[in-house]
Amino acid sequence: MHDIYIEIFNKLGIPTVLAEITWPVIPFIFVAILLILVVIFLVLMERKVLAWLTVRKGPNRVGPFGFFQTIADAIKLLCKEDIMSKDTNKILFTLAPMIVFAPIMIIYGLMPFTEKFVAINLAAGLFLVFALSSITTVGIVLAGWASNNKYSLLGGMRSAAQAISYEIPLVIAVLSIAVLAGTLNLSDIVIAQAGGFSDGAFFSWNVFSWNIIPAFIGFVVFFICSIAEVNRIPFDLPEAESELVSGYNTEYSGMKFALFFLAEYAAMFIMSVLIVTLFLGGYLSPFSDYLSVTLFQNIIHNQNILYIFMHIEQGFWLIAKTYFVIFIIIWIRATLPRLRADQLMSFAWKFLLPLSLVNLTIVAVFKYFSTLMNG
Amino acid sequence: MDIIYNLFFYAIAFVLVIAALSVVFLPRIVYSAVSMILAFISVAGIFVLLNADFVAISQIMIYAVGITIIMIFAIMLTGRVSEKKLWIAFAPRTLFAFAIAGVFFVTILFTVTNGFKSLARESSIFSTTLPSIETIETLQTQGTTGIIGKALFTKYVLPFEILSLLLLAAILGAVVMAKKDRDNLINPTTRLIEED
Amino acid sequence: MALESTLNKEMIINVGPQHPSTHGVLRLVMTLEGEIIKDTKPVIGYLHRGLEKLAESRNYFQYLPMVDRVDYLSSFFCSAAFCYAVESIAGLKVPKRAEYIRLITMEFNRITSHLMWLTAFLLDLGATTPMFYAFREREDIVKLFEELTGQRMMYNFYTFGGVKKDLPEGWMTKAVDLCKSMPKMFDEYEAIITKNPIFMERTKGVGVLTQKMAADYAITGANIRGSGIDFDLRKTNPYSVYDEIDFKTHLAENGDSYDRYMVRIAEMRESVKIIEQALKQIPGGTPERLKVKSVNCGCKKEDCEFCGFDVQLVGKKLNAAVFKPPVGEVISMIEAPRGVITCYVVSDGTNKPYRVKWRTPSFSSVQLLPELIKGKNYSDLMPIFGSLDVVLPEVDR
Amino acid sequence: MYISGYGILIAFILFSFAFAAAALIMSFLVQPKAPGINKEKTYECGMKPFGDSRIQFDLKYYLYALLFLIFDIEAVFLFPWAVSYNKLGLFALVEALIFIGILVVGLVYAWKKDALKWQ
Repeated sequence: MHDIYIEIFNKLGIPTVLAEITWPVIPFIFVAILLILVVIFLVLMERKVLAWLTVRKGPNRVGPFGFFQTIADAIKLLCKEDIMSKDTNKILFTLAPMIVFAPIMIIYGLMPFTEKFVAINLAAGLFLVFALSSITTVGIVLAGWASNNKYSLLGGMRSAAQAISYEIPLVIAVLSIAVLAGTLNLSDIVIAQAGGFSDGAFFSWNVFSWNIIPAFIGFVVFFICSIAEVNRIPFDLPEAESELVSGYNTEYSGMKFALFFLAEYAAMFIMSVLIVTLFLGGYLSPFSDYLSVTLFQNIIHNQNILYIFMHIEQGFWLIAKTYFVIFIIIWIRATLPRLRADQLMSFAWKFLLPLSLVNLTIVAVFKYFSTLMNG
Repeated sequence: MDIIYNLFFYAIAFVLVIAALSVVFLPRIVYSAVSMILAFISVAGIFVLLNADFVAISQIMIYAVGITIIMIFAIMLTGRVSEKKLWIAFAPRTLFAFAIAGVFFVTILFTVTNGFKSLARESSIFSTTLPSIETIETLQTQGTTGIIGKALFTKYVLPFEILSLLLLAAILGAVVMAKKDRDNLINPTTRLIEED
Repeated sequence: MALESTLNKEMIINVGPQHPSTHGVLRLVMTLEGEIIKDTKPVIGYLHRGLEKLAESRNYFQYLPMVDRVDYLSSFFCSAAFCYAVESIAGLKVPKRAEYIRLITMEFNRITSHLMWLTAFLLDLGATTPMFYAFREREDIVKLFEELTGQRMMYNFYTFGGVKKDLPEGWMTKAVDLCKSMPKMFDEYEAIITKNPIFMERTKGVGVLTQKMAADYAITGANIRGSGIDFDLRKTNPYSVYDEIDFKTHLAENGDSYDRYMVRIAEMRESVKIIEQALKQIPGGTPERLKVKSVNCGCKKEDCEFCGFDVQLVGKKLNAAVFKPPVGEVISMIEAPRGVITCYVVSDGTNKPYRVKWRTPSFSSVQLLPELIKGKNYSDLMPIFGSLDVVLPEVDR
Repeated sequence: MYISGYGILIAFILFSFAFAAAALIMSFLVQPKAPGINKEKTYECGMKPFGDSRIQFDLKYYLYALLFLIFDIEAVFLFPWAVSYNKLGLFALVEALIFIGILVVGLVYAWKKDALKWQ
């Protein structure tokens, strides 16, 4: 893509520097479209799945199967009056949703959706993901503070305390992945999970080299923490509607609320992608080879077309795995009540943190011996 | 590439200076906290320009988030101060403070520039000659994280371990402080609420 | 600044009247320190309709529909309390069949009320799914009510001396079927709730109601049985035909929110058993059978099995305009889902009551709330308040 | 500057903020504006809010923030270790375990002192 873009500029006689500077627009547009599509589908999916789990029909009026429900909601939120109460701090009140939303969008750029579809391929990408995701905490605290509403403030403070507490086990669980892969580049982490553990027909399936196997405890810790990071039940205390009305976004309406909403669902998706990337082999197929490649290589001999097929399949596997993870998250939401603030905190510090340290030790020892055996 | 590099540097530096000045001069302490985030992120940008990607991200992780949250919590802990406007009063002591700050700044500037010069003489990091192609390749593909890791566990093992003791001391301090506050809490008398 | 910061540690917050978890329009003025509740002051009266005063300007029959509005979740009980009071003032006898119909409807209503409580309680704790499950079953019962009374909420079905209509045809079969399927549904709720570790964490040991406290605040109903006090008017002071039914009262030991939950679940199961028994024992049997038999019999004797007094619906036909109970005062007490509903009626011999006074169980529970949640975490408000099963119209009347 | 990808990252930072701002501006242009005194009241369950909402918070939040920072620093120092772990071998493992162990001592101390208890 990059090369074609530069070539077009060169043909038009525009300096390469200009082409290089304007290039990021293209991946950004891709990422933005992806984000919006993903959220539209995710909101609908959540409502449908929740409805099925609770013996209801869910949205079924707007479009076939209520497919345009989210779009209708988005238009409604866009056209809604933005009410700002008199005592709010107007600057921070407007800034806060942006601080919450923007980092999530950047994380979309960092994720390897397929082998080549990585907008920003950084050597320390994994590390940056956590740095960015923790910035949203600041936005939420600011939203709570700027609203000058007691519920918002309590929600914001709770949210900050929760996010920072769950950040620690999350990061330490990720350390075990860094140990296993030996890199922080997300694409390389995915590639490191290919190959299986021996050359046999069955054992060479990629499933056997996914990080979930050595770092299973880490996976559990990471999964729980990522639910907490995106404020889902049972960790949705910051916006517990029966306690804090709506938490930090009580005072928000219209597009500002929509940004929070968008950020929440976008974060839920990207956290699931992260779980898949780190523990479930990312875009890799669970088998030893890509199905489409094995299927079509005898029929189609054009390598480029096969390559495109492979990319589509990679995207398919990633999306499939991600939605599986999301389905579990929704399932959990339908099953569990929410925790109390103090239980939440002690769960993070007294259970998850020690567990993640244990996981790190296990993985380090495992890695040591596996390198020893492989020479 | 040099043009782009310089462009980036000056843009980031501009943002950094503005943000840093706003931290000091903005009337509300919460605004200062927000501009502090911007300042820290700009510093991270400068680090990136210096090929220190790991340090840059650490900067965001520890300073732009960790320290900022601590600052915001501290603001919350001080209650009403967060709403007060903090203007610099032009009293004689302000001028005095400015004078001291100025002297300090000049000293630092002098030291740093001199230090840079001597460093540049001694080491190859600041030399004008380009690094080897191998180094460039490692940097491009793996960043600096691995290099830092190797350095930490070979050359700087002792400081690394001492650091953990330092962090331990910080934990102990935090716990003792929190316990003290909790034990000294006077039970506030419940107030009667007037109906509105 | 030091002084300022110490003064500023507490936050006074209005929880309600427009709050998702205050079950209507209760307003709690709370003093929080951080998230610790230092003080709570319930402010009630947002739903006050003057039901007691209204009685004084209306005759007994005109007041009867309003009684249902005392507690919209257990209308039959309020209605029954008032009817029993008036019946005992006026010395009206109620036929057995009417009493059985009252008992069946009341027990069904106890289940709907408990189901409604369950949904609200779990919703407060953040679990949405039980709500839909419980409403599914509640809907079945409410449909039965609709078929019987024409109403889904304010039934206006009881009258002085009996009930207004006989059971419709086929109603009893449906009721029997429902009773058969219901325990399975309760198992379903219990599967999702009872052993749920988060639910147990949230409710066990939270909001412990000691026996002394319960006695001091005159708490009744499932709340007091959760603390281990065996007090159930249906047993201790049987009204209606409860003495002909074999049932148990369920007790728990600790008096925490979890125990109150367990007691209510057990009560629902027990209610199903009561209904099953009552459906078997009802004099005259099914309405279809009774109709045929009474036409065939036609003896009009007092003690006839098919056309005697026991299978009538109303003991004595009353004229609304001239119904004047003799001078006197009476208290009737009913074991409603939320506790003992007491109706105190004073008659001065006219066709309007001189005074009607309601003493409702939720009122006591609301008074108890500040003491139960003092010093607790703000999040504990939900399991404690939810488990007390407060319904606001009943508090405010 | 040799490390690739950061230019595009900076662009992404700017664009994503611009995206959020564009959404807000777009909504600002199409939304109806009908302000009112009651609309502008702070929500407090339908009552007039009393007192100041920006109260002084308990120190426990601060303690959690401090603990977060300390463990965050720990994690940041462990990242280079994790990346270069397979090149460093047993020595690094032992070193890291000592490093973690010392911090676990701190955690256990905080635990035993009940500092991790959210009141």
